Amino acid sequence: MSGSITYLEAIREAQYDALRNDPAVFLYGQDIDTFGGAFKATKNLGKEFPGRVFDSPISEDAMVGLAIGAAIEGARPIVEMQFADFSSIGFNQIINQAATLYWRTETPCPLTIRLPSGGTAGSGPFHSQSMEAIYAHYPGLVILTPATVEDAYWMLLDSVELNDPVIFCEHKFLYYHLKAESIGERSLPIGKARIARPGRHATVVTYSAMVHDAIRAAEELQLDGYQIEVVDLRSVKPMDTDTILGSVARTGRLLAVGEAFPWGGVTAEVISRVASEGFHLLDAPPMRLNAKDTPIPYHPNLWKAHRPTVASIAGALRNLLRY
Amino acid sequence: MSGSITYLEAIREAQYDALRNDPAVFLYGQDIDTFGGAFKATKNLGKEFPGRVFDSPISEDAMVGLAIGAAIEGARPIVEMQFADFSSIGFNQIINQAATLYWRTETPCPLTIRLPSGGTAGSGPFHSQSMEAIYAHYPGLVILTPATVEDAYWMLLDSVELNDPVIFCEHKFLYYHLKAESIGERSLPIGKARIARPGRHATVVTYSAMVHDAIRAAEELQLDGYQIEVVDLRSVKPMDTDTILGSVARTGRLLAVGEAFPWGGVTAEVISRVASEGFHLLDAPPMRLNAKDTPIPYHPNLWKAHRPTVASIAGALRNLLRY
Amino acid sequence: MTIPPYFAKKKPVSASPVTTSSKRTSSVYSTDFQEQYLNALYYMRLSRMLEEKLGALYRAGGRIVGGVYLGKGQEAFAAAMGVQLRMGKDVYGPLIRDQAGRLAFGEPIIETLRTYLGAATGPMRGRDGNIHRGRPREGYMAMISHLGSLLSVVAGALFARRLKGTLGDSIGATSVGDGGTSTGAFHEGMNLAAVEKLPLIVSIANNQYAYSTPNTRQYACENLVDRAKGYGVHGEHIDATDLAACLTAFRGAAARAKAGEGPQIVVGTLLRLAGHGEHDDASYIPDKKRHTHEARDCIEVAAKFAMEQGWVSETALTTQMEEIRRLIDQTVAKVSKEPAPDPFKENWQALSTAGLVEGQNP
Amino acid sequence: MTIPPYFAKKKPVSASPVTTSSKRTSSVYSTDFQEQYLNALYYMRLSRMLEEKLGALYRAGGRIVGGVYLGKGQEAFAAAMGVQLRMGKDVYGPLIRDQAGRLAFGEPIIETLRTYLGAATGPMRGRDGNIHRGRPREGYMAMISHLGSLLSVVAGALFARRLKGTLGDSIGATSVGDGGTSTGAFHEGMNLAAVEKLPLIVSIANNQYAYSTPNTRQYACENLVDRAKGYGVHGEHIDATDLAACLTAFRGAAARAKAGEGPQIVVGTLLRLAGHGEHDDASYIPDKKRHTHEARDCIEVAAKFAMEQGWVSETALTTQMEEIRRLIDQTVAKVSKEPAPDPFKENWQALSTAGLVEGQNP
Ligand SMILES: Cc1ncc(C[n+]2csc(CCOP(=O)(O)OP(=O)(O)O)c2C)c(N)n1
Ligand SMILES: Cc1ncc(C[n+]2csc(CCOP(=O)(O)OP(=O)(O)O)c2C)c(N)n1
Ligand SMILES: [Mg+2]
Ligand SMILES: [Mg+2]
Repeated sequence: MSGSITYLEAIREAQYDALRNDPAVFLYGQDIDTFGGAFKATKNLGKEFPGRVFDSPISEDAMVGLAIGAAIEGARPIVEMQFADFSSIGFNQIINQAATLYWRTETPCPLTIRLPSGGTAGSGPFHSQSMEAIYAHYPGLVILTPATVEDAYWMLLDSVELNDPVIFCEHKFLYYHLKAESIGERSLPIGKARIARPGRHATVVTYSAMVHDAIRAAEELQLDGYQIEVVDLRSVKPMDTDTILGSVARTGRLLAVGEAFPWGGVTAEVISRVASEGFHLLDAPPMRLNAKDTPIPYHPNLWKAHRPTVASIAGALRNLLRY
Repeated sequence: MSGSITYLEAIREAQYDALRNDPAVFLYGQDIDTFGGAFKATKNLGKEFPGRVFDSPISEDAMVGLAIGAAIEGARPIVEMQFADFSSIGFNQIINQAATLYWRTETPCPLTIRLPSGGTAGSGPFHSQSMEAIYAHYPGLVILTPATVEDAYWMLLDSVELNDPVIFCEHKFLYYHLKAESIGERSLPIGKARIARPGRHATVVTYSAMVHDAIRAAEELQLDGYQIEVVDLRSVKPMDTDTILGSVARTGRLLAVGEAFPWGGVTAEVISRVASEGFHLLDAPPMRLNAKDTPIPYHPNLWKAHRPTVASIAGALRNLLRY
Repeated sequence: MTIPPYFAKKKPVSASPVTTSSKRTSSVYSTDFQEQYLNALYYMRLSRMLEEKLGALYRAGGRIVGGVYLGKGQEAFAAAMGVQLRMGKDVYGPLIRDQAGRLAFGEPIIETLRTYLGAATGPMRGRDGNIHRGRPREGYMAMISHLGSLLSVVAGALFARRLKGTLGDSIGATSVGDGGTSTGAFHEGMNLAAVEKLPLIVSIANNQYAYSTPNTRQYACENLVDRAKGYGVHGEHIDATDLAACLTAFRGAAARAKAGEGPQIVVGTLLRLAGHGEHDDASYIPDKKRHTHEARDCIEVAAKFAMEQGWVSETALTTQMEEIRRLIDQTVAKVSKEPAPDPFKENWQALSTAGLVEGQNP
Repeated sequence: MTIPPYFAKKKPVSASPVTTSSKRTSSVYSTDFQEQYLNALYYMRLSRMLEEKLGALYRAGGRIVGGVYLGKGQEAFAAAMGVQLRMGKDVYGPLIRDQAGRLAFGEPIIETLRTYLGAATGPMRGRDGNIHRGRPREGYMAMISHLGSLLSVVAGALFARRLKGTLGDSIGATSVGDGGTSTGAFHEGMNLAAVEKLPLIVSIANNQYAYSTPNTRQYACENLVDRAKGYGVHGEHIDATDLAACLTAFRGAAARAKAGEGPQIVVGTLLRLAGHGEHDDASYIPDKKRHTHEARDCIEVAAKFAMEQGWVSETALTTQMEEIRRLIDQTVAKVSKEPAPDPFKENWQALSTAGLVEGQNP
């Protein structure tokens, strides 16, 4: 893909615009001020918005706690986790403090936590995780997983405006690899899935970076004459069951793909919803494709075999279509 | 239920026997020595095994870390979390340190973490959680959810003998309410589900305390002439797909019930497996029944409405059978 | 200072203390101190009576929803902090032993009772309970159970105010027990508050036990106040059974926090004079501990001192106690008639954005 | 003391240092100290050369798998701890800047190179990488990325040994950076080790930055050693560019740990002389910092001191460096021929109990 703005730049732009639009917005995270963040998602923002971008100590629990306290007071913090994997240290504040606040006390908690997520070669078990399912299981959070430059920008801006805590799962592989001509107009609101590629023989429901692998697999199958529809969930919680069911109604076949671990998670939720609510739409057993059930390997040879790929998605689709 | 040994006593007995059988076993947790633990699951064990039962500081992260280090050295620690909900503080050590150790380094990690789990009236959002799905999502852990006195005893003993980290989810409601004549013989190994009640019109797959509610619902439906099979998962990871599929093959209908939050989790995993691997066994869309998607309410009026009950399980089954 | 209407601050009902004190103008204590002292004493006594009522209702069975965790013996320490705070202006994140502090901060007892008695009218509407109550939007934080995790939240509220330019001379205050200091959250929050130099008072009530666990299994330093230097903050250690000492320490801490000196730690030594909760007979506390200086009843000590100083008469105290009793009884009676939460009226929405809430189980 | 075969400890190759030292029997340093010093110096130089090789391979591209994080400038501090430890007897949990300590502990450089070059023969077999390597069953812990979380693990290993009665005079050691001290895991682990009075040395390498974050945004105390008192443990602060000071501190810490005095904190001040990783040019470190005392190259300082003391000659050092170069080049050549991990030979089992492993994706 070519063009003039990357997924990462869109995230930076969104933060720039959020800071500009609303004085209640501030950024808090490790190395995000002068250094601009480990991935440069906040490059120059400290300079452009003095006193509103803060380097934090290495204290994910307290970083989230601080942001919750600030959100209670009407601020709109964006917290950057250096890697999604380190949010495990902020886990308790996220699921028990932020997620329960509104329900317990009627106090809104407009907090956005950015999780640089997903696998890249050579990053290993602790810099590659996709934690959306962990957070989606707990009530009181919105879990977003943008797959496009447009969504990276607009969904982040929307997150900041939302009066609820948002776990914003950005995919690190897309940071530099995904480019677009421009950000484009806002197309869909949070909570709606997108037909990323129309088709009629089978539906792949997926999200984040896997959307692109699924599209490539679909292109591969097109050579065999199959038209594969790809649904980009965009938001894994809430999950847009209607759009998923609509697609399965057209195709009769469902493959759910995710790069996270196989037990539970987004793909299980997708399959369950369709099996329960769209059983008669299915012409074949619904299938799942996830990473393997081990930690994420460090060495690229193993890493590539651990996660779904264009080839394994295409393979799964062939099995599904053969049915 | 009546009898002479409670689920809680079985857990204490298992710890007693583990300590007696193997000098490598020790217990670590808050208030578990002289006080015998918040629920008395370690009552007198400190006295009976001097120097092997330790009161810990309020440091769940370090408690788990200590146990991992000890397990590396060949000890077989049992860590008691005062409530499952507080394991969120030990989350990182559990999913990233304990769960990855064997895979990363070929070093076994024989560690058992006891999580007093599940809802009881008046316990509120932070003393009622069922966290099995959170841990099951991560590779490298065994997640057990005993529903009977027998399983509470034998599965805990088995956990301690296992060379892998086990998350042992004990249900607090069963502690005092579930009694048996005696512990009974070991019947099934870890990893196998149990047909808790045979039937032929529909299958309820569930685990932990909900097994008993499901059985009661089944008894209610028996009055209408329906024979409901109840499968007790016993172990949610690994999950015994064969036994589940075997049951659905007999009944053609599936309801998965859990008291945890509705997004993802055990019930989604059950439905997904059956939909994928046993699609043609199903005569009706599979159904799920979980708690509502809010934190667990404090007041019993709300709490009862938040979670599945005998009545709501029976209601769901009626819908399923009507199909 | 605006006080939200449901929080109209109860004035002490003791018999005109200031008049009484005029007898002793030579006192080393300022009039202001004396006033705070008598305020604090009032809230201590109100707290004790209220908690005794809660304990009695709990033991009677059937009336109280959930557990009962009391602050008996910790009233001086809690109230001394509470009286430094101005509801509507300061941020307070109390913990389980802080009933006296909550009242001193301005919580009316009806809020306490509504929560414990499970009335739908209470601040948590049956969704969460008792010691977790709060009204975060009013700067009154609602603790979660996980110890230590409120510290960074209170810090964050102050941080936001400074950012917005509305901090002024507001301060924040929160509490933790000896056990709570062992949590990572305490450490991260304390360190972060120090780095951000926030006007936060952290009171550490060392009641010598965390549930049943004695200090010897909780920490290895001589005194928890030794932690202060490691965070680069001012720390003080006091006898928490002595209201005057507590007040002096918290007044100083509040003044320093307002003066921009950053977080303040106040460690108070005392003994929990109740079980961990009312279900607990605390038999693990050795008898000899119950006869130490730390086991003194801070309320008796404080009342005696006030009388010795001539700040209040025994008659006035008796009258005050009668008024307190009446207030409690009337409020219990009122709350008892209030409705319990109704699941059918519950919207079951964990998000404030209704449009993003998914369907629930039937 | 048994040393696992793959760990046969490399002896220093410096030209018979003990002989050289006999010239100066009046030295204030014991022969034992001198021997440790020269050992440490050897490992420091080996570490530096090895890391320079890794840096060069990284910059050349294509050879190194994953990131490269170096310990340049921290060799004295790391090696001084490492030489106190006995592989097979003590427990070591090193962190990212501890290459010199790892070598001093007894790791052969082939283990380092196999990991960085992604050979299947390395201790992590391609499953995890580089700085995470270890052999936990040999008391050589394999860190996870989450800072601070190894501390309690090392403590636990010591705890288990004490329980089994096999502790003897074993000690444990682990490291953390200035940034790592802000983690809850550091605090919980430190406090727990102190409560359990374990023979654990915790070295805090204050290299003034955590990635790009300066100390001023990390903590507010004057010196991190101020934390020691709050945990009730012995603490010492040293100039970490001075090998003799480092050795003195860690020798003392090890002796006290063995004597049952519980955990020991050693804080060393220095400057990271590299980027956070090799991808980072550390442009956020102001130039003037690079000309401070803390920015001295500890290896130059240590070599000069050793020569001044007459412990080693310049020729011997030159010879040593040549031997080090040869060792590294030979090992790189050997490892380069070793196979990369093969996904088809991978069993994909996260559990050691094969019977409980579920099927995987096709
Ligand atoms: C993180 C965490 N772990 C465990 C608990 C369970 N728990 C509740 S109160 C308590 C003891 C608290 O002791 P301390 O902090 O000294 O306060 P005190 O009760 O003495 O006032 C414990 C262990 C908890 N609330 N949070
Ligand atoms: C809990 C956690 N949060 C964030 C990170 C990301 N991270 C890796 S190294 C590093 C800086 C560490 O600084 P310091 O502890 O001072 O060690 P140094 O790199 O200076 O040796 C950070 C923030 C991490 N590894 N763990
Ligand atoms: Mg206490
Ligand atoms: Mg550093």
